[in-house]
Parts: sequence; structure tokens; C-alpha cells
Amino acid sequence: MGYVAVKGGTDAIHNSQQLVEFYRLKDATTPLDIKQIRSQMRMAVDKVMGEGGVYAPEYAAIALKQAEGEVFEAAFILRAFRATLQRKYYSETINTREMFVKRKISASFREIPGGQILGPTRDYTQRILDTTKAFEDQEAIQKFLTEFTKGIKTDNLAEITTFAKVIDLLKNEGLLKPIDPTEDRILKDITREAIKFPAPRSARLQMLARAETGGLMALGYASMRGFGSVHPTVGELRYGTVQVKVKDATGRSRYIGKIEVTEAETISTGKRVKKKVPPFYTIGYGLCFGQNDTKVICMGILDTAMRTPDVNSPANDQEFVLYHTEGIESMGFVNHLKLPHYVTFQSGLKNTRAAIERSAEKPTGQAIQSPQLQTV
Amino acid sequence: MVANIKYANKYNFAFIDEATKKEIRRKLLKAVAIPGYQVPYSSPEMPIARGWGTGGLHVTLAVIGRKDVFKIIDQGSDASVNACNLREFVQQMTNVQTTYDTAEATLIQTRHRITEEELTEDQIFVYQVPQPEPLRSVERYENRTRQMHGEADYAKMWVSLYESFVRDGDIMLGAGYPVKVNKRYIMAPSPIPKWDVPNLNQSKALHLFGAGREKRLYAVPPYTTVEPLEFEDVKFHTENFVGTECYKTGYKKAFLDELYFDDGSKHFIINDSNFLDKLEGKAEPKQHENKYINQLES
Amino acid sequence: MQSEILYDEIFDAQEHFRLILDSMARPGKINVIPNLDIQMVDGINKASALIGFSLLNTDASFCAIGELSYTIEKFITLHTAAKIESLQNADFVFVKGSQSDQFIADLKIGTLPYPEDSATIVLDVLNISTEEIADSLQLNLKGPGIKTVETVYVTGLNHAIMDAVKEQNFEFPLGIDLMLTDKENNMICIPRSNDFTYELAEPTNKPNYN
Amino acid sequence: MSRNADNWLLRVTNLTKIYGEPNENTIALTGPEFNSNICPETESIVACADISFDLYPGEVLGIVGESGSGKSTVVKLLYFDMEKTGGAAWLKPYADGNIEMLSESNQKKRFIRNNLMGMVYQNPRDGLNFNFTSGGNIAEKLIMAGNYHVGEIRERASDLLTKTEVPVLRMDDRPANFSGGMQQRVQISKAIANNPPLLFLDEVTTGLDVSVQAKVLDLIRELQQDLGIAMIVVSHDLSVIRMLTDRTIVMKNGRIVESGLTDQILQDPQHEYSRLLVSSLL
Amino acid sequence: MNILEVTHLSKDFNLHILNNKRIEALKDINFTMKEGEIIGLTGKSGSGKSSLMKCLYRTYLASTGEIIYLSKNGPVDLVKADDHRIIDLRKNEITYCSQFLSVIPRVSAIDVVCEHLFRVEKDKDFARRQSKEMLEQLGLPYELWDAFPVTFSGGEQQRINVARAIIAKPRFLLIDEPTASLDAKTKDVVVDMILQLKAQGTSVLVISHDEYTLERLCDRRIDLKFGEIISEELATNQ
Amino acid sequence: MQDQDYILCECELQPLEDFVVALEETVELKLVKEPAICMTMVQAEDSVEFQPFYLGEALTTECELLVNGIRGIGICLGDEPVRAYCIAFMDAYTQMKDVDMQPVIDFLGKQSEIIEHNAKVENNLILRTKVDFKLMEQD
Repeated sequence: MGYVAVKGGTDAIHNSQQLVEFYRLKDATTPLDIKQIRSQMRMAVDKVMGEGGVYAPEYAAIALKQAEGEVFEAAFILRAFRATLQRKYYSETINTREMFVKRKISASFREIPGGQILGPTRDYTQRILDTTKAFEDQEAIQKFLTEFTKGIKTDNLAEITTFAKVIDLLKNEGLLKPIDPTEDRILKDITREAIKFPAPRSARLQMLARAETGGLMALGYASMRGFGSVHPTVGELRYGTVQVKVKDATGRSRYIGKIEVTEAETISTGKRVKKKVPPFYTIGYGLCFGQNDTKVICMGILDTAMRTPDVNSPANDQEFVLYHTEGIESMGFVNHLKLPHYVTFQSGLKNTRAAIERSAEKPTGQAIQSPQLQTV
Repeated sequence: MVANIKYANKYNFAFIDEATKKEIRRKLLKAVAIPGYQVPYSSPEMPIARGWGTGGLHVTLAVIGRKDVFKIIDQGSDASVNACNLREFVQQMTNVQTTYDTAEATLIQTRHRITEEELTEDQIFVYQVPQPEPLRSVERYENRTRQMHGEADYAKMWVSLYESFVRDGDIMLGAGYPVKVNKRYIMAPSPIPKWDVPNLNQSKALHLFGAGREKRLYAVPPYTTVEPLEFEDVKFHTENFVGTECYKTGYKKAFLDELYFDDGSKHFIINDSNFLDKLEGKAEPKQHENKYINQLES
Repeated sequence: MQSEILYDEIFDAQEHFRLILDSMARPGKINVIPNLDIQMVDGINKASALIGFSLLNTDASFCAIGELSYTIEKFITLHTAAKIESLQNADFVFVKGSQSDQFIADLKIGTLPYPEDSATIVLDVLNISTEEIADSLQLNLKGPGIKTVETVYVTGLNHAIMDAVKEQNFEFPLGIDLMLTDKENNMICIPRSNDFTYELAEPTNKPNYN
Repeated sequence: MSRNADNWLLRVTNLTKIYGEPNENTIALTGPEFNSNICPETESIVACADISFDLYPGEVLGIVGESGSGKSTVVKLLYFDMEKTGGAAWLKPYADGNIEMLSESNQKKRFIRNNLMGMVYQNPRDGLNFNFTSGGNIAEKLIMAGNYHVGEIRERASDLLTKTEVPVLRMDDRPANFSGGMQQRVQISKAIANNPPLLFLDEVTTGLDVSVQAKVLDLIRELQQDLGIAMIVVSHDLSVIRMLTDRTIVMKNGRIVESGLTDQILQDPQHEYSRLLVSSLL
Repeated sequence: MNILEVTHLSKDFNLHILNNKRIEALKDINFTMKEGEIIGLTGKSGSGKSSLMKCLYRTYLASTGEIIYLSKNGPVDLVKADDHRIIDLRKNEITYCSQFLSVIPRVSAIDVVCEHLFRVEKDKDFARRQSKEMLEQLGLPYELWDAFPVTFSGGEQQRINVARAIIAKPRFLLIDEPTASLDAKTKDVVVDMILQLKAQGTSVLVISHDEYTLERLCDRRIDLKFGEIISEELATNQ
Repeated sequence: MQDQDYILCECELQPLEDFVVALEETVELKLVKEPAICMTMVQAEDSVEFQPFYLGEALTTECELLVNGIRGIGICLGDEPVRAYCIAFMDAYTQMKDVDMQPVIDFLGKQSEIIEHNAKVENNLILRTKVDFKLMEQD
């Protein structure tokens, strides 16, 4: 009788946990090192941090290992880990204009300040399965590293610089929509209080930043395809590291490290609310932990879409977007269907049986009347 | 030089950090002060999945102390997998005493049932709530259901009951039957069967509800009026077990599970595992009293 | 000037919260907050301060009004890191029962969709008792949490405050919640759901035979 | 009932609704004399401004004007479908007319709406819930006013449907499948289900076939005569106004340009705009 | 006692369609009317008779002057009184019966006549009985009673129009051409009905071109020409 | 030279640990707060309207100690108890008077050079992925 097992639950759970470990380890291969996962599974680690809402590459790597590579599960483990730690600091606002840029592209102009820097991207790798990866060994790795860095003249290195942003060019030219003075600019923290609707933009951006990439993609894509009206141009997409500073207990500003982020500004033709206003561009903004182009672009689309509410298009509906792209919640609730429900089912069963009986007694076509109204 | 304690972090008592506990506690007090009203709260992720009782755990972990005796049931059973899992987690994180005995517990967490044995003034009863919004079936938007609660605008809910009656000759709501608390808020009592709903009314214990995924807390204080929604002429009724009895004890006045044996035969058994144990051990646990149970023959 | 404090942020806070929760769930039920050996400041009942310690932190705001309010505010912020806010925005308000009732009209009472966004008053009185005491205000409490009627006697409470609270709580669920403490660490709560009345003691000081 | 200054049912003073962010000149720079309700300085829109009138028990008041004149805004403000920008209104049966109703909490507004008012919208979708049956729609209104007896609800619903000539057999059908005229009659049944002393009718015949229009108007006339409900009838159609109302307010660009007895407005209009309206009718 | 005192009443129309041409429909009208009196208004068409009557009923807004009507509750200036006061008087004291029946579509003849009674009389059957009596006296064929008057001939409509005015038993009756398209026999019925009202205390202002009707009804006549009173004389039958 | 915290957070851990261990013996040391992990909420803002929002939390280690009675606070990202301790130590040490700071300056200078060199090398590798439109046109 499955779940109804009396007193048997605890042992079964323990054995099940052991069985998971068994399947993870049974082939007795070399244990995965956390550093290995962190560097060779970089994108998975980034995704775990982004969706877990916690920047901690080593812990994300541990979580991935523990979850046997299931990114959802790893992000979830990271989120739960967060709940037990005190939040001691709030950082100063990070400055993406001073990013150490590893990738920087724009779709809206051919040439941009500092040029189009492709950085590490799989976009042009031609997705041909590379079977030589099967034979990769230390020697091959060393050989690649030597080859790759060979061309660098270490005595004559270019200086590290920062670059002007594409949207600043548009902004200075007066092409961007002026800031809506009615927008709620309050800074909310949805991890400290439940989101309320209509949600201020700060809460929306925070929700999107830790939302599940696939969910964002489904809705962002829907909006572009026709279930919505946002089909933007990527103004600029950047990936790199930014510095994080906090104030310590004595009030001094302290550098505490750098984090990797991906940032996108998407440009759309703005909806005109007032007649005499020209068709300014609106910018959608996307930012997330780690490298994740898809996520920030979709975040930009949805940021734009949600600013013009429209219940007919899911992407423009705040409640719809924000409640349903939260991966940890959707995953949990979907999976809760596996829990026993025999009490609730019994309750419904009683109703259904009774209703079927009643309908069998009642001659067809006769409207149901309440007891008092038999004669009406 | 300090020891390198990297990766050796210890968890806080009751897992959740103290700031979050305080937040939950403040919200619980508001929930008690406004019976049946859903208070939004931060609802941090827990090491169990959303929808698996995170809200119940938040409440339990925010109120639990070293002196508590903890009991947890799922579908009425102390031994169901989810109950076992959560019991072990709470025990590990707090080191409190746990029990199967309803009477002995000071803090009881539940999924989908109220114990068959009557609760006392010294007990807190914590519900895991999957869907805290009783109006969700008639209104999908949260900001509108909020407004409906704010203005006590419950006509849509009532019409859905009316229409259910017109369509099927009865109000076809089963587990989680909506109730009105203190004559004001309509509340989802979590998916307890209708059998349990009357036991919320004027209960001696404090009832706390946690919906983790939906990030809502609410409460029914002791001695509070809790009425299932019913019309003057179309009444609420509990599940009908007429003609059946527990095949082990012959008892009739309890919520029964329907079992199918390997030979295809159908049997009924008392759902509440601790209550069943006590009856089998010839003990006489004090049962809840309400007008629906009182009508039944034992 | 950090004063030494023998207060366990985990276990004392939890124990006190359970007592507050019990009092809130059973309006008029007197719970006693255990007498911890902590260094206090003047102007606030120790039980009130402990309520503050148990419920406040950086995410909550409060204010104190009346005499010594500055000292009290500094004391509570020091131990909880809670934000000091204006009367109109404070989550918790620490005040003496002898205070005039005018401040009540300024407190936040929440909105219909979010009635919990409202103030809780922590009120210092002299005595709280289940038995009649001289010059006391007799509070008759009725509502959720109470089987029939609960009666408590309170001294050092300006009855105008109760009138003002009643007025603020006129449209349920809007309103404010009350926590009362006395010199002996007794505590009761009166949530907004409570329908209370009060009776003033006879003006003549009748002898107390109990 | 004799009419004196004190026995008004509804009193409205300076009711104003402005969209956008007006400045101090917005009111002065809009209105019929500018032939616009859009403020040239702020682009805010003055949907209506300074609307004042008294409505007496049993009286039928017409509000006429072209689209965008603000006539619907007035009833929507009074029915709490919109939030006012300024002004005040009192309803006699609510707190004996002593409490300004537009500033009440939403909870109280809902009470007023459920118990003391009815509304019939131009589009039946606005007044009916198409997910409910027609009986369910009427039940909604009855339940809101505190009737929780299914038998009585169904009896009342069938009375109302009979009165409004909707076949009682269709009580348990959803109005989505009804004709426009029948939907409108269900909507009227719902609006009057609680015998409200005040009923708002917002362009109720617009969009219906002429023959259906006539039937709906007859129904309203009859109900008015039988039940003595005070009504505010909003219409751009003067023949509707002529048929139903005692008194008429003419609106243009968010302001009242003229008010008077309906026959006077029709036969001796004073304002140039009213004359234009009337001459287009004749 | 005077039930009506009209002083310096004038009425202009501004025809904005015709280049704002101003028409002076009534010029400085002064007259009084005693309670229970029947006054006939005479004059050629276009002389201002109907305009005067409409001013008294407030269908037209007078341009200047006063119309003091002595209501049951005291004197009222019908020019300046609040709309609600006018509605009140129209419902309870003053009835206006125009030359043409302003048809109410899809209401039966009987119910058209009863309209006023329905407002004051709860018992609909009783009201209908009264209505039938009156239609019988006025000789409206039975088969028309339940029909809609929209389709009726001028004479038939006239009878209904008169009936609904008279059945209301107003205190002050304004009646425009009550007998114009009636046969001699019905004319007499109508005149008798009006006289009966007078006997019950009603004051009547009547417009008619029919000398017979005027002869039988009027205590006084006021003759209008180009919007001015040109003569005011006691009727010959006094 | 880069800011001290920057160098201490970004340099290799081993030389830092060695350097601190050597200095530890010369001072009186009291650990006020052992290294412990906590969270830092990272605040960001959109680049156009400068709407501030919270991006997410970052795992952080903090440590507090007294060096000859002078308070030192060390905070750094990640679970890095040793580094947080070293930063706290250096924070206090560099506030001390009557101590020869030259070794510290030398150490920081050397580490700074290494960090900068490595960053420049990475930067130059990255710049090789720059698309050169001008070149294409000239060809």
C-alpha cells in the first residue's frame, strides 16, 4: 500500500538517501574535485548561483556535485543554505560602468566605443560534437594553455580600460524616454518581505534576476513571437567582473571581492501614452550573477513588457511573469504532487460518488431545484 | 593563525537565522490579532521543497523551544514519509523531544488532518498550507483577491457555491472547505477533510497556518468562531461514512481511509494513526466534539 | 557605552515570544516574563523592554514617547538595532499607561488590503491582576481567544487611551494591537479583534478585602 | 411625497475627476469655452469637473452629451467604479445622509453599492459575470446584500427574470450565449435585485437593435413606475432621455452646460451646445 | 383670491441657426387669474398663445417677468422656482394638455390615460376602471382600449390626451385646443368634463379657436396678437 | 598602488598567510569575532534610470580581532576564514604606530604588481576576441 506503511517511513527514507549515494558512486570513478567543477562546469555553476540568488562559486560547485548535476536542485540547495545565515552587510551599489569587461557586444551599432569584444562565447563554436574531448588529458590541457598564451608580449601589455556604454550615447542624444515620474522607485527586498502587486520596479528586477532561465526564456520568447509586443534590439550585452564594497562596523568602505555578472540593455520602441510625445526608445534592463546571455536578454524584454500592463499578453502581466518564473517554487509545487493525498482524495471521492448517485436518480432534463422549490 | 574552518559551518538552532525568526514571529502576532487574515512574510527557502511544508516548518521553527515536545503527521499518520522526513529535520536542528502521542505533544505540525483526539489549551497546532487563498478558484489575481478580502467582498465565492449546488445538487467542495473566521475573513483551512472543519470552531488550541510557497501566514486563535460556508437551506456536511467502520477496531466515529487489499476487497481503517494505536491499546482518547460527530452512532 | 547584558538572543527571545504569542492568542490571559538579570534604564518596565528585545531587529521600527523617551529609544536601539521611526510610521510604540491619549490618533492602522501594516503599542502600567485592586480599571474582554468573558484589573492606565484605541479600531480589520506590562513582569495583550469595555473604579478608595 | 430642500436622495457637489498630473490652471484652461477637456499645459484630462446636483427619491435624471463629455464618468464615480479627484456626495439612506460617501473606506463603499445602488452598464460584460449563470448573477447581488437562502434566491431570481421577460428556463444558463437584448435584461434584473433606491443606467440601449432598444426602454419605464426607483440615465441619445427622464443635465467637455426639466431642455434649450444637440435630434 | 399673477412676462428666442435672429414671442404680458376661473386664450396662430402656456408650464423659460402661482403650499414664482418644485407641482397641481398627444410607445390607451393615477393610486385595477369610464364617456371605441395610441387617428388621440389630463383632477389645468378635431357630441362631453372640474375648484387656462367651446367654458378671454395682450374682456356668458 | 583591501582580497592566499604568521609573533593578539560566514546583499542599479534593486546575496566571511588593542576588521567574499583573518590582522597592524611599515609596503607592492600583471594578461587575451571592422575594410 505504498505510502501508508506504518512506522516504516523513516527507514525507507534513510535507505533511499543511501541508494542515491550508491548510484552516484557505484562505478567507483575518481571523485570530482570542487575546483574541477568550478572551472570545467563554469556555466552550470553560474546558473546555479544566478537561480539560487547566492554568489558563492565554491558552494555552488558543491551543490552541483551533491545534486548529481541537476541545476534546479543545486540552486535550490543553495537557496536553503542561505536561510540559515544572517545577512550582515548590504553592498554599495555595484558599478557596471567600471566592469572589467570580458565580453561586450552591441547589436544596434556596427562599431561601439572599445569595439565589439566577443569574449568567451559559444555562439560561433559551431555546435559540432567534439569527440576529442573524450581523450582530454593533462598533457593536452597544458599544451593548449601554452599555445593560447604564447602570443602575449608580457613586457608590452595593453592597459586595462573601461568603456563608454552604448545607451549613454543614445541618452546623451535625447533618444531615450524620459523617466516616468509616476513610477514607484522605492527599493524593496523580496527576500525580506513577500512581493505585493502592483510591484515596484526594484522588486520586479530582483525577482527576474533570480528567476529560472527557462521560464524567463519562454515568456520573453512569447512576447517577441506575438503574444506580446516587445521585440527589442540588444543595445549592449556585457559580461565581466565588478567590485563589491561594503561598510564595515566602523563605517569605513571596504573592498571585499569581485563578482562576475552579465548585463544587457535591450532597446525597444516605446509605447506612446500621450499624444504629443515623440516615439522615444525604452530600455529594458537585465543583470544576473555569472555568465548567462539568455537570461539577461529575456530579463530586459520582460522588464520592458511589464512596464505596460496588459492582461492579454502573459509577458506584460506582472503577476503572471513573476509568480511563474520562480523556478524553485514551481519545481517544488509540481513535485509535491508526489506526496500522499489520500485524505483529500477521499474527501473529493465522497462528493463525486454522491453526485453520480443523484444524477442517476434525477430524470434527465429536469432543472435542479432547491428543496423548498420543488413546485416552482 | 586561525584554524582553517572552511566548509565547516554549523547551523543555527532551529536552522533559520534569528532575524528571519523575528520577522516570522512579528507576523504571527499580527495573524493572531486578525484571525483568518493572510499576512505576507519573507518565507526563505528551506531544505525541503516548496509545497512540501516549508510554511509549516517556518512556523514550527520560529516558535519551537528546547522544552517543546514535537509531533508531526501527514495524512493523519506519524509514519508517512513526509512526516518522518520533517520530524528528523526538526529534531536534528533543535534536538527537542518528539512524540507520536497527540496528548503529550506541545507543538503539532500537520499536513491535511486535524488529530482525531481533542486538542488542549496548551497546544499549538501548525498547518502546512499549499494554497492559502480560498478565493483563488474564483479570482486568479492576487491584488484582486486581496482587495476582495479587504472589502469583505465574498459574493463571487458564494455564487460559486450556489452554482455548484445548482449544477450538482450539493456544494461539491471536499478537502479545504472554505470557512469564515470570526464572522469576517473567508479562510482556507488547508486541505483538511470536511470531517475536521468543525473542530476548528471554538477550539481550545491555537492554530497557526504557514503557506511557504505563497508566502502567507495566518491563524485561528483558540475559542474563535469558525463556520464553514453554507446556505440557510443548503447545509455544509462532513464526509459520510455511514455503513462503514474501521475493520480493525469496529469504530465508526472517525475519519476512515479506504483500503483495497490484494484480493480486491475494500476495507476501512481509522486514518489517524495515533488514535488508532490508542484504541487498539484499549485506551480511551478524548475525541473532538461537534454537532456532526455527535449525531453519529459509535 | 555598551552595557553588559545577560540575554540569550536565541533562547530567551524564543521563550518570551511564546509567552507573548500565548497572551495575544488569549487576550486578558496574564503571562509572566521571567525576570532576567539585565541592566535596565529608567522609564520603561523591564517586561516591555524584553518584549522589544524579543521582537525587534533592523527590519522593524519603533518609537518611545513621553518622559525619558530619548533614553528608552537609545536603550532599545542599542540592544536590537531596530530603527527609530516617527510615531506615524513606527511598528512598535513604547509608552506609559499614564500618557494622554492623543498619540493614538497618529498611529498607523493599516489598510484594508494590508491591515497588518499597523502599530503595536507596548504600554507600561503599574499593576495587572485577575483580582480587583484599588483604583484599578476593570477591563472586560470579549472576542477571539476568549471563551466567554475575561476580566482583568489594571492600575496606572489612563482610560482615555482605551477610548482612543476603541475609536481607532472602529473599522475591523484596521486598527492597532496592545501589549500591557506591569512592574512585576506581568503581561496581557489586547488584539484589535477584541471587543473590550472597561469600568472605572469607584472614586472612593474602597478597602480591598482580598 | 412633497419635495423640499431636505428630502433629496443623492446630493452631489463639485464632483471632479482629472487624469494625469494637473496644475493650478488645469480647470481654468479646460471646458466647453475651450472646446477641450485636455489641459494644454499638463496634458492632464479633465473627465469631469464641478458637477453638482440633487436627485430626489423616485426622480429620473438624464445626463446627456457627446462621447467624452464626462457623463459616464459621473455615474462611475458615484458607483465607486472610479476614484474621485475632488468633490463630495451624500446618499440619504446611508447614515441618514450625514456622511460623505466618496471618502468612505472601500469596505463601506462596497456596502453602499451592494445595498443601496444598482448599475446597468452599456456592455453587459461589465455588469454581469459571464462565468456565472444568469441566476448566479442575480444571486451574487442578493448574497452581497445578505440573502443566504438558496430557495429564496432562486425564487427571487425567477421573479426578476419573469419581470424582465427572460425565460425562467434559462436561469441556469450562462448569459454568454444570450442575445444582446436578453443579456441587458439579465443585467437589469441583477441591478434591481435588491430593490435599490438608486439605479444608474449607462448607455443601456447603445449597441442594441432598434426593436430591442425599445423593449429595454419599456422595461426600464415600467420598473421605474412600479418600483419608484430613482434613476440616473446616461445617454447620448435624446430620445432615450425624452422617454425616461424628468430632468436633464447637458454635459460638454467635462462640465455641465445646462440643466433643467427635460421638456424645457428639448423645447427651449438655453445653451448653444444644447440647441445643437436638440436640432440634430429633430 | 388670485391663483395666478403674471407680470411683465416676456419671452425671446434666439435662433442661432438663422444668424442669431431674435424673435420676441411674448412682450410684457400682465394678467391675473382667480381661483376657479376659466380663461380662454385667443388669437391667431403665431400670436403667442402656446408660448404663453408653455412659459406657465416651464417648458419655456421666460426671459423676464414673474409668474406667481398660488400653490397649496403658498405662492411660487414659476419662472424662478427650482426644477424640483416644478416637477412637484406638475405631479400634484398643474397639468398641461398639449394640442398633440406625445405618444408613449407600446403602452395601451387605458394605461396612457391612467399614467397619472398609477403614480398616486396603488390599486391599478381601480385606476383602470376610472380610465375605462372616461374613455367610454368620450366615445372611444372599445376595441381601441387595449391598443397602442401611436396608430390612432387625430381625433382618437385627442380624446386620450384630454382624458389623461382631466382624470388627474389638477388644481390648475393648462389645455391647448381640447376640442379641435372632435365631433359635436364629444365636444360637449369634453366641455362638460372641464366644467365639472371647475365645479370642483380647478382653474383652467384654455386655448381654443372654437367659438362654441369658448362660449361654453370661459369666464374671461385674453386676446393675443404678436405676443402682446390686445384685449382682456369678460366672457359674454357671464 | 591599489587599495590595501583590494590587494589582500585578490592576492594568493599562501604568501599572505606566511606574511601574517611572521608578524603575529611580534604583537599581542586577541580574537574578538572568529571568522564566520554570513551574507552580503549585493545592490545594483539599472544603467538608464538608476533604479536601485537587489541583485542577490554573496557569501561572505567576516572576522574581528585586536592587535595590541587596535581593532581590525576583515571581510571578504566566499568562505575564506584564513583570508578574512589575515585582512583583519593587516587592518589592525597598518593602523599601529611605532612599527616599521616598510615590510608591509613592500609586501603589498609586490602582491599588487602580481595581481595587476595577471589582470593585464587576461585582458590582452580577451582583447584578442575584438572584432576589427577597420581591418576588414582595408583588406
